[in-house]
Amino acid sequence: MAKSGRIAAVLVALAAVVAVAAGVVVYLVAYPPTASASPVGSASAEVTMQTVPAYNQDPEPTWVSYMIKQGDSWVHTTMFQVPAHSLVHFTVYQFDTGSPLRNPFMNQTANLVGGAENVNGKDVSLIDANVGDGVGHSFAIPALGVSAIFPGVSGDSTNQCDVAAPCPMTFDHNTITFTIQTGDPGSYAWQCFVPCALGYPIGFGGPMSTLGYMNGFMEVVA
Amino acid sequence: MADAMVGAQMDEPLDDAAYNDAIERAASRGSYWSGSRLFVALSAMMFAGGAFAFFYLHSLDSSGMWRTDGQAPPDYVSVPVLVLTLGGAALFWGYTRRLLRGSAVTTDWLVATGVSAGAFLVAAIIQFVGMLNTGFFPGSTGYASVYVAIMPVFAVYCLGTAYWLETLFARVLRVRWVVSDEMPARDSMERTMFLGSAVGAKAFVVFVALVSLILFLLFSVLS
Amino acid sequence: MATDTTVAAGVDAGGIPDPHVGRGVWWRRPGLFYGVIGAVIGYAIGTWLGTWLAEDNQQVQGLGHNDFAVTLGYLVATIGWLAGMGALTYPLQKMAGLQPHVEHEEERTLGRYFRYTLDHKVVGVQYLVAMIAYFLVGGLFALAIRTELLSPTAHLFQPGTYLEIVGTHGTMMMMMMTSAIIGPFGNYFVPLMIGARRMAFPRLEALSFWITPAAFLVLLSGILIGGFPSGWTGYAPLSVEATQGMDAYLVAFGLMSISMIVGGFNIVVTVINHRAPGMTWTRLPLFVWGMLVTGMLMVLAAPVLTLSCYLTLLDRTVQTSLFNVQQGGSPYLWENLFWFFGHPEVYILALPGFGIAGELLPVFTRKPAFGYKTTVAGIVGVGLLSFFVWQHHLFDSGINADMRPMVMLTTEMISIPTGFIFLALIGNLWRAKIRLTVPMLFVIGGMLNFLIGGVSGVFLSDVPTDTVAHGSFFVMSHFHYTIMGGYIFFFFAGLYYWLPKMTGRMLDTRLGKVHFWSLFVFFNSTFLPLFAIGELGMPRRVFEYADSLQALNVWVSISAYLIGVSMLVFVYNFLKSTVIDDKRPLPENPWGSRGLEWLTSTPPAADNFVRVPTVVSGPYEYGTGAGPMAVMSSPGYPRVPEGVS
Amino acid sequence: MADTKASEESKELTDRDHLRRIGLIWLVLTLVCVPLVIFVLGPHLPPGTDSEQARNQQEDNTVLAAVATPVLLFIWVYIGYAVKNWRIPADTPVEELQDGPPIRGHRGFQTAWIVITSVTVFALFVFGTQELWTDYGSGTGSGSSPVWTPAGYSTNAKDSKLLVVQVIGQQWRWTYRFPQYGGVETDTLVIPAGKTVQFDVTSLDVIHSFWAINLGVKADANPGNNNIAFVEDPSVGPVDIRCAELCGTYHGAMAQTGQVEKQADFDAWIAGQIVLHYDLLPQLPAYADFYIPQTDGGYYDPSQVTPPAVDSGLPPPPPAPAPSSAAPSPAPSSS
Repeated sequence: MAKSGRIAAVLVALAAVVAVAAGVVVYLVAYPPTASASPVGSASAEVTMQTVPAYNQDPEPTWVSYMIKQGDSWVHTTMFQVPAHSLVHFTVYQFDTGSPLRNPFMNQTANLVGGAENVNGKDVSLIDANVGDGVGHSFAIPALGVSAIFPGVSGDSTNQCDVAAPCPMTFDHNTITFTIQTGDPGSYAWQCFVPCALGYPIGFGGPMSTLGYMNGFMEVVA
Repeated sequence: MADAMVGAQMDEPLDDAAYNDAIERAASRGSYWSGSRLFVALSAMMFAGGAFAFFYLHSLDSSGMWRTDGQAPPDYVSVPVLVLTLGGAALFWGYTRRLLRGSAVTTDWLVATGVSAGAFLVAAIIQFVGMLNTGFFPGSTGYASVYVAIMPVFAVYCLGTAYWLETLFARVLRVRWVVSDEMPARDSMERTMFLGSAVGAKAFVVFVALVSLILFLLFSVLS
Repeated sequence: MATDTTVAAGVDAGGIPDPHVGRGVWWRRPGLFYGVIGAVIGYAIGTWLGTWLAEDNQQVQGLGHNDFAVTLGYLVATIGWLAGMGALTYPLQKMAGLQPHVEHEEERTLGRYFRYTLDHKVVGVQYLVAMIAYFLVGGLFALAIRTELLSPTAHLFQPGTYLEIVGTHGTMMMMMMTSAIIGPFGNYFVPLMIGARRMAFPRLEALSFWITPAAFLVLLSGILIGGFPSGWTGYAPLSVEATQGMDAYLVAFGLMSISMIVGGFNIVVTVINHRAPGMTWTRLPLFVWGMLVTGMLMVLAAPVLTLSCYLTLLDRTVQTSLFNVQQGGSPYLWENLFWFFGHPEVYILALPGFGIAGELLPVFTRKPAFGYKTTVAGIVGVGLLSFFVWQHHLFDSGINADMRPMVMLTTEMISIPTGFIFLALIGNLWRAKIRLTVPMLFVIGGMLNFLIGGVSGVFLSDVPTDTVAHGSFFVMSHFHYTIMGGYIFFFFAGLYYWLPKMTGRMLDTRLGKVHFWSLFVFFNSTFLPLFAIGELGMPRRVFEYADSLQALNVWVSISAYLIGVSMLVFVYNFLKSTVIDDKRPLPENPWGSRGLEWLTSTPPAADNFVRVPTVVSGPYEYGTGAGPMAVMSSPGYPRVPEGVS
Repeated sequence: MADTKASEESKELTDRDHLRRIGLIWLVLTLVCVPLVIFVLGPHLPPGTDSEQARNQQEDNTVLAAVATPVLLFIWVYIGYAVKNWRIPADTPVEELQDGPPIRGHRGFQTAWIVITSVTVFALFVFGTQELWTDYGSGTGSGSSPVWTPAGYSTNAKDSKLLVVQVIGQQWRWTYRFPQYGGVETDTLVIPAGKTVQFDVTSLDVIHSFWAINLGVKADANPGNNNIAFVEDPSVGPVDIRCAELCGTYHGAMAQTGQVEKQADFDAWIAGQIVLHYDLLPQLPAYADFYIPQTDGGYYDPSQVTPPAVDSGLPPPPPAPAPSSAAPSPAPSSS
């Protein structure tokens, strides 16, 4: 091959390598996909979420998941923005059945405004997850010490959500509301502490470890 | 492993090709010998890892779940596997020893090798099928886990032994003279490679038989 | 190897021509094309088989993932790949009682580099190109890590993605790079240096290479199915609860361990049996000693890794409970098995470098090797001791606390044989004629870096100081000093030194010096601050760190980018010399080395030597008045010498 | 850089001259650097002086650095000297190359080298073991039955005269349990200053590692294993806590700031925690060295959960909730 041909071949090969590398970087930055629901207000904000017992859609149809309401539609994300130094009101529709926790210490609420959450109209600050329907999921921000827990729907119910997410309100669910106070701007990881990853050896892993399912980020913006 | 295989100590100068060939035959013969020993050593390291898992989990007895009472693989799997591997190894070892000493008739050796290969094959099949009928869930205890983990590896080794013996068997069926000590076969690369392989297999079957015995002791005798 | 010399005409040897060599239309013999087809078909079969076996399994349905399908897909795809490359032809022929001839034919086409070839020199070149590619890919992941570390919170990658990148970088470097020296230089030069015309088992060397692209692609594909969160150490039970990407790690690491076993096995057997007449153990070049001990470590340590990966796959598929403490297992089982492999592995990544240093120093100091036997004792001693120190990775783990003083002792004892090797370095320099060529620069730079790596290792071997350093960036910096600063520097030394032999072309000296100095400076400016960062409380594998550490981290990241630039200089130099520039005539022996490998033609012919040479003196007899190391032609040595049997 | 004059000069020098020069440079540098390391760098070395263990680790770090310095200096000085004095042009044509003196080794030098490295290594081993021994594991996790224990240690956490804190790692947060205070569990770590504290580190899922950086404590948290680490005489101030073993996605987020308080403040704090979590206490499992959840699904079996006894004597607790059973005997309150 002539010298020019060899140079051209090398350049083409390099271009291909650069393209593949760039593609991988873009993929890694973009994955997992996280649309951002952004209910930002000035002094307070509303975040509406639901937990679904199975996402029933690709890529992970069997995984439990959170969803966030953006406008009138439910978005499959766990990223949301809230204003700094303000009250954030959460409304959670809990469709999943419950179970005990690995560490019963997380049976209680913590650092909520007013000290308790409201479950179906009743103030609750402690649930015994070892009895009854247990706890379905929880919402905790370890960095802020925040914890809210969502009792499970009855496992005997015949009206459990089994459709593709989001779950319509016609299925059995618990409605939980609570309020937290945000502080300085920053990115705060939140997660669920109930071992709800079905099929995984210790109930953790899978959706529990994957952004967009059972954990996410609360972006506190100025 | 007669020294005569190398055309050494000939008085007339060798041309390059013959010289190279003589040296490579010596090297090949040595390679089979040390290669088979090295293979035994590395396999031993792997099985030693398994034995470590056995004794380590046994000693930890995590959550008291090392082994439930009476948990053991069925005897109709473990005993035949033991008998077949020990018998097959003894057969091959004995006849190959005679062959290498020049005192075996080729046909005797062929039959013995064929039977031995068959024995290892059957042992592997029994062990594989036996994995479907252990009578316990793989994750039920530490003991069950180690058993489920190690025995397929051992079965693969049985299969590998059967394969090795079969290649020797097929080689002799196809080219009878590789086992004879007559010229011109004596100095041929073909014969060197065949004998090297046979010598290696002779060591290897002993190793597999030993592993078989140890595994039997660990899983079926020790309690 | 000529096979028709002794079997008399008319005797059927049951042989057939080897299908891998000789000319033929590309689509009529195995090769890359059929390898890819085999891999695709194999993946389909494996996935189907796994699905069929396990789709009704409750666990699988709960997970939403079928680890059986993924694992079997990878494994059968690898088998298909190797079958398509032609690896299975020989075993099947053996089953039929055939004995393929090895007939080397001068085939100087480009195509042979894409085939399952039996020429160790072709395998060496294949390894060289592949290892550089794997290294650069792993390096890109490192740059991604440093980019994320520019700020103390998540800004580019999500936490899970960051762990995927960290794990892929670590695994790529620690597992693919195990063969970075033994693969290219070991395969290429060990036979040349011991006067052999081939390797003991030519098919094994090809097998050991052609497994590596499979392992590489399997590992990379892990990213597409979610990556693995466990770093290169893959600790259970995190690895058991991880998603499918973990299967990619386990299969790839398992494959690579098989490649290591096969490659090391071949080298060890070759060195033991294929030495030319007169190549006694005390004349064996130090590089060959390094390769021999490295090969031995690979052969004895890697099977334990194969087993560990297999055990974890079992926990993830057939639900054994080897690592599940609630069911009679223990996570310590993985830690012990993994580090039983993992610590010899560290020396698999160090000894080849010492071998190169020992080999090159006499050439560039024009002196006999200082303390030859001491160096050999050092290499062998490090190799032996490396099997007795693995529990120093478990000082804080809460296991066998009573054992710690003993492990502390064995670990610190490693500095004694390592000291032997350093002794040789400084002894060689005494009153020498030091030529600071590019390979020599890399040798000295590598030694200086390794020194820091070794001294920081003492801090990790001592339990009280290890308390601070364990699991922090200190450890990370320590092993980068030994592996990147030592091993990779020595790799480059070997590359600059031997590439003229492999290709007949020199790398550009000026660019080589730019490469060395930039790499040396930026390497140190990257990893020295990381010692401090670790001691100041930043654990490995995290991107959340104290704000006060940001300045240092930014400094490190910028230095890391500059390492990348330095590597670009090298890539340019490499491509320019090997691919772009026209062939230039080159002195047969540009460094004036006495080594046996320089006594044959450049590049060496298919069978290395027309006639197996007879070695008459050692490789490092500079200034002693000894003649050439070996007699290359027939006169005077007409017969098989005494002692060959 | 063929400085002909220099090379001529060096030819005249004997081996002894070269050795003397190298030795002199090395000695001067060592005499300058080692005191710098010991007295200037040493006091700033991690992990600081916030506890007895931390102080000893800092001392250990200093000793190792002081031993390493002459070694590093020697190799650097030697290589620098050799390259400067015995260098020939790198591009010397192969035909013109001259060989160096054929030195194959030097018995005395080699013996001295081996003896020095061996003695250093064994000295370091003895020193390290002594530190490990006298500091009760030197802040490291020493397993469930440590060999070297401070006075007052008991294998039964509740009988221990030391303050026992059970550290529980979980994906991805730490919690702390105080068996001597009725098994109350807290989500922050506070310990009293000047006391000896025993950390019982365990995990509920994967392997974590409890790293209290400035206290000099690091102990892996393994599921089903109790890893004990001691810390003596912590001084008042914050405690940086991180997870040092990769444990999954939010591994890096397992960072926390604890506190060492004066005894009185600690007493008030723990009393407050008992009040705060009083309703929860009956739901916690009985105190054990480690949590082993039930096997099916990985959760506790509610029927086996025994409520811990609340050791009062501290502020009046709210009325005890109904479920109670044979609780373990009240533990002595740590004073």
